[in-house]
Amino acid sequence: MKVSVHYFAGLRDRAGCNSEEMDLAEGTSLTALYAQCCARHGIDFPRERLRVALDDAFVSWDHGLHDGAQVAFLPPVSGG
Amino acid sequence: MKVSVHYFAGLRDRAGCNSEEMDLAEGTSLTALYAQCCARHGIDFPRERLRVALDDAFVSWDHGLHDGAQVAFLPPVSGG
Amino acid sequence: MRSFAISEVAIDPARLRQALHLPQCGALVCFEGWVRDNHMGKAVQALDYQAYRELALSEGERIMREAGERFEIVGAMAVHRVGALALGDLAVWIGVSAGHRDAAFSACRWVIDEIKARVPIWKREHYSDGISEWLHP
Amino acid sequence: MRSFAISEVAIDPARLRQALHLPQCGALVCFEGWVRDNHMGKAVQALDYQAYRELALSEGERIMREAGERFEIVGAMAVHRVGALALGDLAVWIGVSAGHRDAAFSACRWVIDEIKARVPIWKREHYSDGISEWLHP
Repeated sequence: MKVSVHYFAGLRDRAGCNSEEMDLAEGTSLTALYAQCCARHGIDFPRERLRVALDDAFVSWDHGLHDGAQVAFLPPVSGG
Repeated sequence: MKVSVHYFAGLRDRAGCNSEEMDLAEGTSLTALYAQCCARHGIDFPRERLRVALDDAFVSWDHGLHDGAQVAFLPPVSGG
Repeated sequence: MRSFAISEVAIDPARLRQALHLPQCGALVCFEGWVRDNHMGKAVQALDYQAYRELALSEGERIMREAGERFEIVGAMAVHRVGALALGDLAVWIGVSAGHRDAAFSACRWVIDEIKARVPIWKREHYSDGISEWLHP
Repeated sequence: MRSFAISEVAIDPARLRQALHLPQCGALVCFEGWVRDNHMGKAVQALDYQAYRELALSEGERIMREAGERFEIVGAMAVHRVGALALGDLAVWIGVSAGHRDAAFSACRWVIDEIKARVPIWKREHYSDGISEWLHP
Protein backbone atom coordinates (compact mmCIF):
# COMPACT_ATOMS: atom_id res chain seq x y z
CA MET A 1 0.00 0.00 0.00
CA LYS A 2 1.03 3.58 -0.65
CA VAL A 3 0.91 6.25 2.07
CA SER A 4 1.97 9.89 2.23
CA VAL A 5 4.06 11.04 5.17
CA HIS A 6 3.99 14.72 6.14
CA TYR A 7 6.71 16.41 8.15
CA PHE A 8 6.62 19.60 10.20
CA ALA A 9 9.07 21.87 12.00
CA GLY A 10 12.25 20.10 13.14
CA LEU A 11 11.24 16.83 11.46
CA ARG A 12 10.71 18.68 8.18
CA ASP A 13 14.21 20.16 8.38
CA ARG A 14 15.66 16.72 9.06
CA ALA A 15 13.64 14.97 6.33
CA GLY A 16 14.45 17.76 3.87
CA CYS A 17 10.92 17.66 2.43
CA ASN A 18 7.38 18.61 3.37
CA SER A 19 6.05 15.18 2.51
CA GLU A 20 6.90 12.00 0.68
CA GLU A 21 5.14 8.93 -0.70
CA MET A 22 6.14 5.58 0.70
CA ASP A 23 5.33 2.08 -0.47
CA LEU A 24 4.64 -0.18 2.50
CA ALA A 25 4.11 -3.86 3.03
CA GLU A 26 0.50 -4.72 3.91
CA GLY A 27 0.02 -4.55 7.71
CA THR A 28 2.85 -2.11 8.39
CA SER A 29 2.14 -0.34 11.68
CA LEU A 30 2.51 3.39 12.41
CA THR A 31 5.44 2.68 14.72
CA ALA A 32 7.17 0.61 12.02
CA LEU A 33 6.54 3.40 9.50
CA TYR A 34 8.07 5.95 11.86
CA ALA A 35 11.10 3.69 12.33
CA GLN A 36 11.52 3.50 8.53
CA CYS A 37 11.32 7.28 8.23
CA CYS A 38 13.88 7.71 11.01
CA ALA A 39 16.28 5.28 9.33
CA ARG A 40 15.86 6.93 5.94
CA HIS A 41 16.45 10.52 7.17
CA GLY A 42 18.61 10.05 10.25
CA ILE A 43 15.79 11.30 12.49
CA ASP A 44 16.48 10.60 16.17
CA PHE A 45 13.42 12.22 17.70
CA PRO A 46 12.04 9.72 20.28
CA ARG A 47 8.65 8.41 19.21
CA GLU A 48 7.32 8.77 22.75
CA ARG A 49 7.48 12.57 22.39
CA LEU A 50 5.49 12.65 19.14
CA ARG A 51 1.82 12.57 18.36
CA VAL A 52 0.63 11.01 15.16
CA ALA A 53 -2.19 12.05 12.83
CA LEU A 54 -3.95 10.04 10.17
CA ASP A 55 -6.02 11.77 7.48
CA ASP A 56 -5.99 15.07 9.39
CA ALA A 57 -7.08 13.66 12.75
CA PHE A 58 -5.09 12.65 15.80
CA VAL A 59 -4.91 8.87 16.27
CA SER A 60 -3.18 6.53 18.69
CA TRP A 61 0.02 4.78 17.64
CA ASP A 62 -1.75 1.42 17.40
CA HIS A 63 -4.20 2.69 14.79
CA GLY A 64 -4.04 0.76 11.49
CA LEU A 65 -2.83 2.10 8.11
CA HIS A 66 -4.65 1.92 4.82
CA ASP A 67 -3.77 2.50 1.19
CA GLY A 68 -3.77 6.23 0.45
CA ALA A 69 -3.37 7.20 4.14
CA GLN A 70 -2.05 10.68 4.95
CA VAL A 71 0.25 10.31 7.95
CA ALA A 72 1.89 13.08 9.98
CA PHE A 73 4.37 12.70 12.81
CA LEU A 74 3.99 15.72 15.07
CA PRO A 75 6.72 17.05 17.36
CA PRO A 76 5.62 18.84 20.55
CA VAL A 77 3.85 22.02 19.48
CA SER A 78 5.07 25.54 20.23
CA GLY A 79 2.39 27.90 18.97
CA GLY A 80 0.90 30.76 20.96
CA MET B 1 -14.76 75.65 62.87
CA LYS B 2 -16.12 75.47 59.34
CA VAL B 3 -15.99 72.27 57.29
CA SER B 4 -17.31 71.31 53.86
CA VAL B 5 -19.22 68.06 53.53
CA HIS B 6 -19.36 66.34 50.12
CA TYR B 7 -22.02 63.85 49.12
CA PHE B 8 -21.99 61.20 46.39
CA ALA B 9 -24.44 58.80 44.77
CA GLY B 10 -27.36 57.82 47.04
CA LEU B 11 -26.26 60.21 49.79
CA ARG B 12 -26.17 63.09 47.29
CA ASP B 13 -29.73 62.34 46.22
CA ARG B 14 -30.84 62.27 49.84
CA ALA B 15 -28.94 65.45 50.82
CA GLY B 16 -30.19 67.23 47.71
CA CYS B 17 -26.82 68.90 47.16
CA ASN B 18 -23.27 68.02 46.08
CA SER B 19 -21.74 69.66 49.14
CA GLU B 20 -22.51 72.05 51.96
CA GLU B 21 -20.64 74.14 54.50
CA MET B 22 -21.25 73.38 58.17
CA ASP B 23 -20.26 75.33 61.27
CA LEU B 24 -19.15 72.91 63.99
CA ALA B 25 -18.27 73.20 67.65
CA GLU B 26 -14.55 72.76 68.28
CA GLY B 27 -13.73 69.07 68.85
CA THR B 28 -16.68 67.70 66.88
CA SER B 29 -15.82 64.17 65.72
CA LEU B 30 -16.44 62.65 62.28
CA THR B 31 -19.08 60.34 63.70
CA ALA B 32 -20.86 63.28 65.34
CA LEU B 33 -20.69 65.21 62.06
CA TYR B 34 -22.21 62.29 60.19
CA ALA B 35 -25.00 62.07 62.78
CA GLN B 36 -25.74 65.81 62.25
CA CYS B 37 -25.85 65.32 58.47
CA CYS B 38 -28.19 62.35 58.86
CA ALA B 39 -30.52 64.31 61.12
CA ARG B 40 -30.55 67.33 58.80
CA HIS B 41 -31.33 65.35 55.62
CA GLY B 42 -33.12 62.28 56.89
CA ILE B 43 -30.24 60.04 55.85
CA ASP B 44 -30.54 56.54 57.31
CA PHE B 45 -27.50 54.90 55.74
CA PRO B 46 -25.71 53.00 58.55
CA ARG B 47 -22.33 54.55 59.30
CA GLU B 48 -20.72 51.11 59.49
CA ARG B 49 -21.22 50.67 55.75
CA LEU B 50 -19.55 53.97 54.83
CA ARG B 51 -15.96 55.01 54.40
CA VAL B 52 -14.94 58.55 55.21
CA ALA B 53 -12.44 60.79 53.44
CA LEU B 54 -10.74 63.95 54.72
CA ASP B 55 -9.06 66.36 52.29
CA ASP B 56 -9.20 63.80 49.45
CA ALA B 57 -7.70 60.88 51.40
CA PHE B 58 -9.35 57.96 53.16
CA VAL B 59 -9.16 58.28 56.96
CA SER B 60 -10.50 56.28 59.90
CA TRP B 61 -13.62 57.44 61.70
CA ASP B 62 -11.62 58.49 64.76
CA HIS B 63 -9.51 60.96 62.78
CA GLY B 64 -9.80 64.57 64.03
CA LEU B 65 -11.41 67.49 62.17
CA HIS B 66 -9.86 70.88 61.51
CA ASP B 67 -11.11 74.25 60.31
CA GLY B 68 -11.48 74.19 56.51
CA ALA B 69 -11.62 70.39 56.36
CA GLN B 70 -13.14 68.76 53.24
CA VAL B 71 -15.13 65.75 54.41
CA ALA B 72 -16.80 63.08 52.27
CA PHE B 73 -18.99 60.22 53.44
CA LEU B 74 -18.65 57.43 50.90
CA PRO B 75 -21.25 54.73 50.31
CA PRO B 76 -20.02 51.31 49.08
CA VAL B 77 -18.61 51.84 45.60
CA SER B 78 -20.03 50.30 42.43
CA GLY B 79 -17.67 51.22 39.62
CA GLY B 80 -16.24 48.83 37.09
CA MET C 1 4.35 52.70 32.66
CA ARG C 2 1.46 52.84 35.13
CA SER C 3 -1.56 55.00 34.81
CA PHE C 4 -5.14 55.38 35.91
CA ALA C 5 -7.47 57.87 34.28
CA ILE C 6 -11.08 59.00 34.45
CA SER C 7 -12.72 59.94 31.16
CA GLU C 8 -15.80 62.01 30.42
CA VAL C 9 -15.69 60.92 26.77
CA ALA C 10 -15.69 57.56 24.96
CA ILE C 11 -12.68 55.37 25.73
CA ASP C 12 -10.50 54.44 22.73
CA PRO C 13 -9.10 50.90 23.28
CA ALA C 14 -6.98 50.93 20.10
CA ARG C 15 -5.00 53.96 21.22
CA LEU C 16 -4.55 52.70 24.79
CA ARG C 17 -3.43 49.27 23.65
CA GLN C 18 -0.78 50.83 21.43
CA ALA C 19 0.90 52.52 24.40
CA LEU C 20 1.44 49.14 26.07
CA HIS C 21 3.17 47.64 23.05
CA LEU C 22 6.76 47.29 24.29
CA PRO C 23 9.56 45.13 22.82
CA GLN C 24 10.23 43.08 25.95
CA CYS C 25 6.56 42.06 26.24
CA GLY C 26 5.21 38.77 24.97
CA ALA C 27 1.71 39.18 26.36
CA LEU C 28 -1.06 41.74 26.64
CA VAL C 29 -4.27 41.06 28.52
CA CYS C 30 -7.11 43.57 28.21
CA PHE C 31 -10.34 43.73 30.14
CA GLU C 32 -13.30 45.74 28.89
CA GLY C 33 -16.38 46.33 31.02
CA TRP C 34 -19.45 47.19 28.95
CA VAL C 35 -22.90 48.45 29.85
CA ARG C 36 -25.03 45.36 29.48
CA ASP C 37 -28.73 45.14 28.88
CA ASN C 38 -29.66 43.52 32.18
CA HIS C 39 -28.75 43.44 35.86
CA MET C 40 -30.09 40.85 38.26
CA GLY C 41 -32.89 40.05 35.84
CA LYS C 42 -33.97 43.69 35.33
CA ALA C 43 -33.76 45.24 31.84
CA VAL C 44 -31.25 48.12 31.88
CA GLN C 45 -31.62 51.04 29.46
CA ALA C 46 -28.70 53.28 30.41
CA LEU C 47 -26.54 54.23 33.35
CA ASP C 48 -24.56 56.99 34.98
CA TYR C 49 -21.22 56.77 36.69
CA GLN C 50 -20.35 59.37 39.31
CA ALA C 51 -16.84 59.71 40.70
CA TYR C 52 -15.20 61.41 43.63
CA ARG C 53 -12.62 62.55 41.13
CA GLU C 54 -9.58 63.49 43.25
CA LEU C 55 -9.79 60.45 45.49
CA ALA C 56 -10.66 58.10 42.62
CA LEU C 57 -7.54 59.20 40.75
CA SER C 58 -5.21 58.81 43.72
CA GLU C 59 -6.71 55.46 44.74
CA GLY C 60 -6.59 54.28 41.11
CA GLU C 61 -2.93 55.26 40.80
CA ARG C 62 -2.22 53.42 44.04
CA ILE C 63 -3.81 50.25 42.62
CA MET C 64 -1.70 50.47 39.47
CA ARG C 65 1.46 50.97 41.53
CA GLU C 66 0.58 48.00 43.75
CA ALA C 67 -0.04 45.86 40.66
CA GLY C 68 3.52 46.63 39.55
CA GLU C 69 4.85 45.46 42.92
CA ARG C 70 2.75 42.27 43.09
CA PHE C 71 3.18 41.00 39.52
CA GLU C 72 6.00 40.73 36.97
CA ILE C 73 4.47 43.19 34.54
CA VAL C 74 5.83 45.88 32.25
CA GLY C 75 2.95 48.24 31.45
CA ALA C 76 -0.46 48.75 33.04
CA MET C 77 -3.18 51.25 32.22
CA ALA C 78 -6.77 51.65 33.34
CA VAL C 79 -9.43 54.13 32.28
CA HIS C 80 -12.86 54.47 33.87
CA ARG C 81 -15.63 56.34 32.11
CA VAL C 82 -17.95 58.70 34.04
CA GLY C 83 -21.18 60.47 33.13
CA ALA C 84 -24.13 59.14 31.13
CA LEU C 85 -23.56 55.85 29.28
CA ALA C 86 -25.77 53.95 26.85
CA LEU C 87 -26.13 50.20 26.33
CA GLY C 88 -22.97 48.73 24.85
CA ASP C 89 -20.77 51.67 25.89
CA LEU C 90 -17.36 50.92 27.28
CA ALA C 91 -17.36 51.71 31.01
CA VAL C 92 -13.87 50.56 31.95
CA TRP C 93 -10.77 49.48 30.05
CA ILE C 94 -7.72 47.82 31.60
CA GLY C 95 -4.61 46.66 29.77
CA VAL C 96 -1.58 44.91 31.24
CA SER C 97 1.53 43.90 29.28
CA ALA C 98 4.18 41.53 30.56
CA GLY C 99 6.96 39.25 29.46
CA HIS C 100 4.70 36.24 30.03
CA ARG C 101 0.96 35.64 30.00
CA ASP C 102 0.64 34.41 33.55
CA ALA C 103 1.54 37.76 35.11
CA ALA C 104 -0.52 39.68 32.53
CA PHE C 105 -3.68 37.65 33.27
CA SER C 106 -3.23 37.72 37.06
CA ALA C 107 -2.48 41.44 37.20
CA CYS C 108 -5.33 42.43 34.87
CA ARG C 109 -7.80 40.42 36.94
CA TRP C 110 -6.43 41.85 40.18
CA VAL C 111 -6.67 45.44 38.91
CA ILE C 112 -10.35 45.23 37.92
CA ASP C 113 -11.21 43.51 41.21
CA GLU C 114 -9.42 46.22 43.20
CA ILE C 115 -10.99 49.03 41.16
CA LYS C 116 -14.44 47.61 41.82
CA ALA C 117 -13.72 47.27 45.53
CA ARG C 118 -11.77 50.44 46.30
CA VAL C 119 -12.15 53.29 43.81
CA PRO C 120 -14.87 55.83 44.76
CA ILE C 121 -17.03 55.59 41.65
CA TRP C 122 -20.73 54.78 41.74
CA LYS C 123 -23.13 53.45 39.16
CA ARG C 124 -26.80 54.35 38.75
CA GLU C 125 -28.82 52.04 36.55
CA HIS C 126 -31.88 53.19 34.64
CA TYR C 127 -34.36 50.34 34.25
CA SER C 128 -36.95 49.99 31.57
CA ASP C 129 -39.71 50.26 34.23
CA GLY C 130 -38.67 53.91 34.71
CA ILE C 131 -36.96 53.36 38.08
CA SER C 132 -33.33 54.36 38.48
CA GLU C 133 -31.14 53.61 41.43
CA TRP C 134 -27.61 53.99 42.73
CA LEU C 135 -25.95 50.68 43.39
CA HIS C 136 -24.37 50.43 46.83
CA PRO C 137 -23.48 46.78 46.96
CA MET D 1 -20.18 32.72 18.24
CA ARG D 2 -17.14 30.49 18.31
CA SER D 3 -14.33 30.58 15.83
CA PHE D 4 -10.71 29.71 15.34
CA ALA D 5 -8.72 30.98 12.38
CA ILE D 6 -5.20 30.86 10.97
CA SER D 7 -3.96 34.01 9.27
CA GLU D 8 -1.12 34.56 6.80
CA VAL D 9 -1.51 38.34 7.19
CA ALA D 10 -1.41 40.77 10.12
CA ILE D 11 -4.18 40.23 12.69
CA ASP D 12 -6.55 43.18 13.21
CA PRO D 13 -7.61 43.25 16.89
CA ALA D 14 -10.01 46.18 16.46
CA ARG D 15 -12.11 44.34 13.90
CA LEU D 16 -12.13 41.07 15.86
CA ARG D 17 -13.08 42.79 19.10
CA GLN D 18 -16.05 44.44 17.38
CA ALA D 19 -17.54 41.07 16.46
CA LEU D 20 -17.70 40.08 20.13
CA HIS D 21 -19.59 43.20 21.18
CA LEU D 22 -23.00 41.80 22.10
CA PRO D 23 -25.74 43.46 24.17
CA GLN D 24 -25.96 40.77 26.85
CA CYS D 25 -22.22 40.95 27.56
CA GLY D 26 -20.75 42.95 30.40
CA ALA D 27 -17.18 41.77 29.95
CA LEU D 28 -14.60 41.20 27.24
CA VAL D 29 -11.18 39.74 27.97
CA CYS D 30 -8.58 39.75 25.21
CA PHE D 31 -5.21 38.09 25.13
CA GLU D 32 -2.53 39.13 22.65
CA GLY D 33 0.67 37.17 22.20
CA TRP D 34 3.47 39.25 20.67
CA VAL D 35 6.89 38.37 19.29
CA ARG D 36 9.18 39.55 22.05
CA ASP D 37 12.83 40.47 21.83
CA ASN D 38 14.16 37.64 23.98
CA HIS D 39 13.61 33.99 24.85
CA MET D 40 15.36 32.26 27.74
CA GLY D 41 17.98 35.02 27.78
CA LYS D 42 18.73 34.87 24.04
CA ALA D 43 18.08 37.93 21.86
CA VAL D 44 15.38 37.13 19.29
CA GLN D 45 15.31 38.93 15.92
CA ALA D 46 12.33 37.34 14.18
CA LEU D 47 10.39 34.09 14.03
CA ASP D 48 8.38 31.80 11.84
CA TYR D 49 5.24 29.91 12.67
CA GLN D 50 4.44 26.77 10.73
CA ALA D 51 1.05 25.06 10.98
CA TYR D 52 -0.42 21.73 10.04
CA ARG D 53 -3.31 23.73 8.68
CA GLU D 54 -6.19 21.24 8.44
CA LEU D 55 -5.54 19.69 11.84
CA ALA D 56 -4.78 23.03 13.49
CA LEU D 57 -8.14 24.39 12.32
CA SER D 58 -10.13 21.39 13.49
CA GLU D 59 -8.32 21.20 16.83
CA GLY D 60 -8.68 24.98 17.29
CA GLU D 61 -12.42 24.79 16.60
CA ARG D 62 -12.68 21.93 19.09
CA ILE D 63 -11.02 24.08 21.77
CA MET D 64 -13.41 26.97 21.13
CA ARG D 65 -16.38 24.59 21.33
CA GLU D 66 -15.11 23.10 24.59
CA ALA D 67 -14.62 26.60 26.02
CA GLY D 68 -18.30 27.26 25.40
CA GLU D 69 -19.22 24.10 27.29
CA ARG D 70 -16.90 24.73 30.25
CA PHE D 71 -17.55 28.44 30.84
CA GLU D 72 -20.58 30.77 30.87
CA ILE D 73 -19.47 32.77 27.86
CA VAL D 74 -21.23 34.37 24.91
CA GLY D 75 -18.61 34.88 22.19
CA ALA D 76 -15.12 33.48 21.69
CA MET D 77 -12.69 34.00 18.84
CA ALA D 78 -9.06 33.10 18.33
CA VAL D 79 -6.69 33.83 15.45
CA HIS D 80 -3.17 32.47 15.11
CA ARG D 81 -0.70 34.04 12.70
CA VAL D 82 1.61 31.86 10.57
CA GLY D 83 4.60 32.64 8.36
CA ALA D 84 7.44 35.09 9.02
CA LEU D 85 6.94 37.52 11.91
CA ALA D 86 9.04 40.44 13.09
CA LEU D 87 9.62 41.71 16.62
CA GLY D 88 6.46 43.22 18.06
CA ASP D 89 4.16 41.46 15.60
CA LEU D 90 0.95 39.98 16.90
CA ALA D 91 1.25 36.16 16.85
CA VAL D 92 -2.05 35.21 18.45
CA TRP D 93 -5.23 37.06 19.45
CA ILE D 94 -7.98 35.64 21.64
CA GLY D 95 -11.15 37.42 22.71
CA VAL D 96 -13.90 36.11 24.98
CA SER D 97 -17.08 38.00 25.87
CA ALA D 98 -19.42 37.01 28.69
CA GLY D 99 -22.11 38.33 30.97
CA HIS D 100 -19.59 38.55 33.79
CA ARG D 101 -15.82 38.98 34.04
CA ASP D 102 -15.09 35.78 35.91
CA ALA D 103 -16.09 33.54 33.01
CA ALA D 104 -14.43 35.82 30.45
CA PHE D 105 -11.08 35.74 32.27
CA SER D 106 -11.17 32.00 32.97
CA ALA D 107 -12.18 31.05 29.45
CA CYS D 108 -9.64 33.34 27.76
CA ARG D 109 -6.85 31.91 29.90
CA TRP D 110 -8.02 28.37 29.26
CA VAL D 111 -8.17 28.89 25.49
CA ILE D 112 -4.60 30.19 25.16
CA ASP D 113 -3.30 27.38 27.40
CA GLU D 114 -5.09 24.77 25.30
CA ILE D 115 -3.93 26.30 22.02
CA LYS D 116 -0.35 26.21 23.22
CA ALA D 117 -0.69 22.60 24.34
CA ARG D 118 -2.79 21.08 21.57
CA VAL D 119 -2.84 22.95 18.28
CA PRO D 120 -0.24 21.73 15.74
CA ILE D 121 1.62 24.99 15.19
CA TRP D 122 5.39 25.34 15.64
CA LYS D 123 7.61 28.33 16.24
CA ARG D 124 11.14 28.83 14.95
CA GLU D 125 13.12 31.59 16.60
CA HIS D 126 15.89 33.46 14.82
CA TYR D 127 18.52 34.60 17.30
CA SER D 128 20.90 37.49 16.87
CA ASP D 129 23.84 35.05 16.90
CA GLY D 130 22.60 33.75 13.53
CA ILE D 131 21.26 30.46 14.85
CA SER D 132 17.63 29.57 14.29
CA GLU D 133 15.78 26.68 15.81
CA TRP D 134 12.37 25.08 16.00
CA LEU D 135 11.01 24.98 19.52
CA HIS D 136 9.79 21.55 20.58
CA PRO D 137 9.18 22.10 24.25
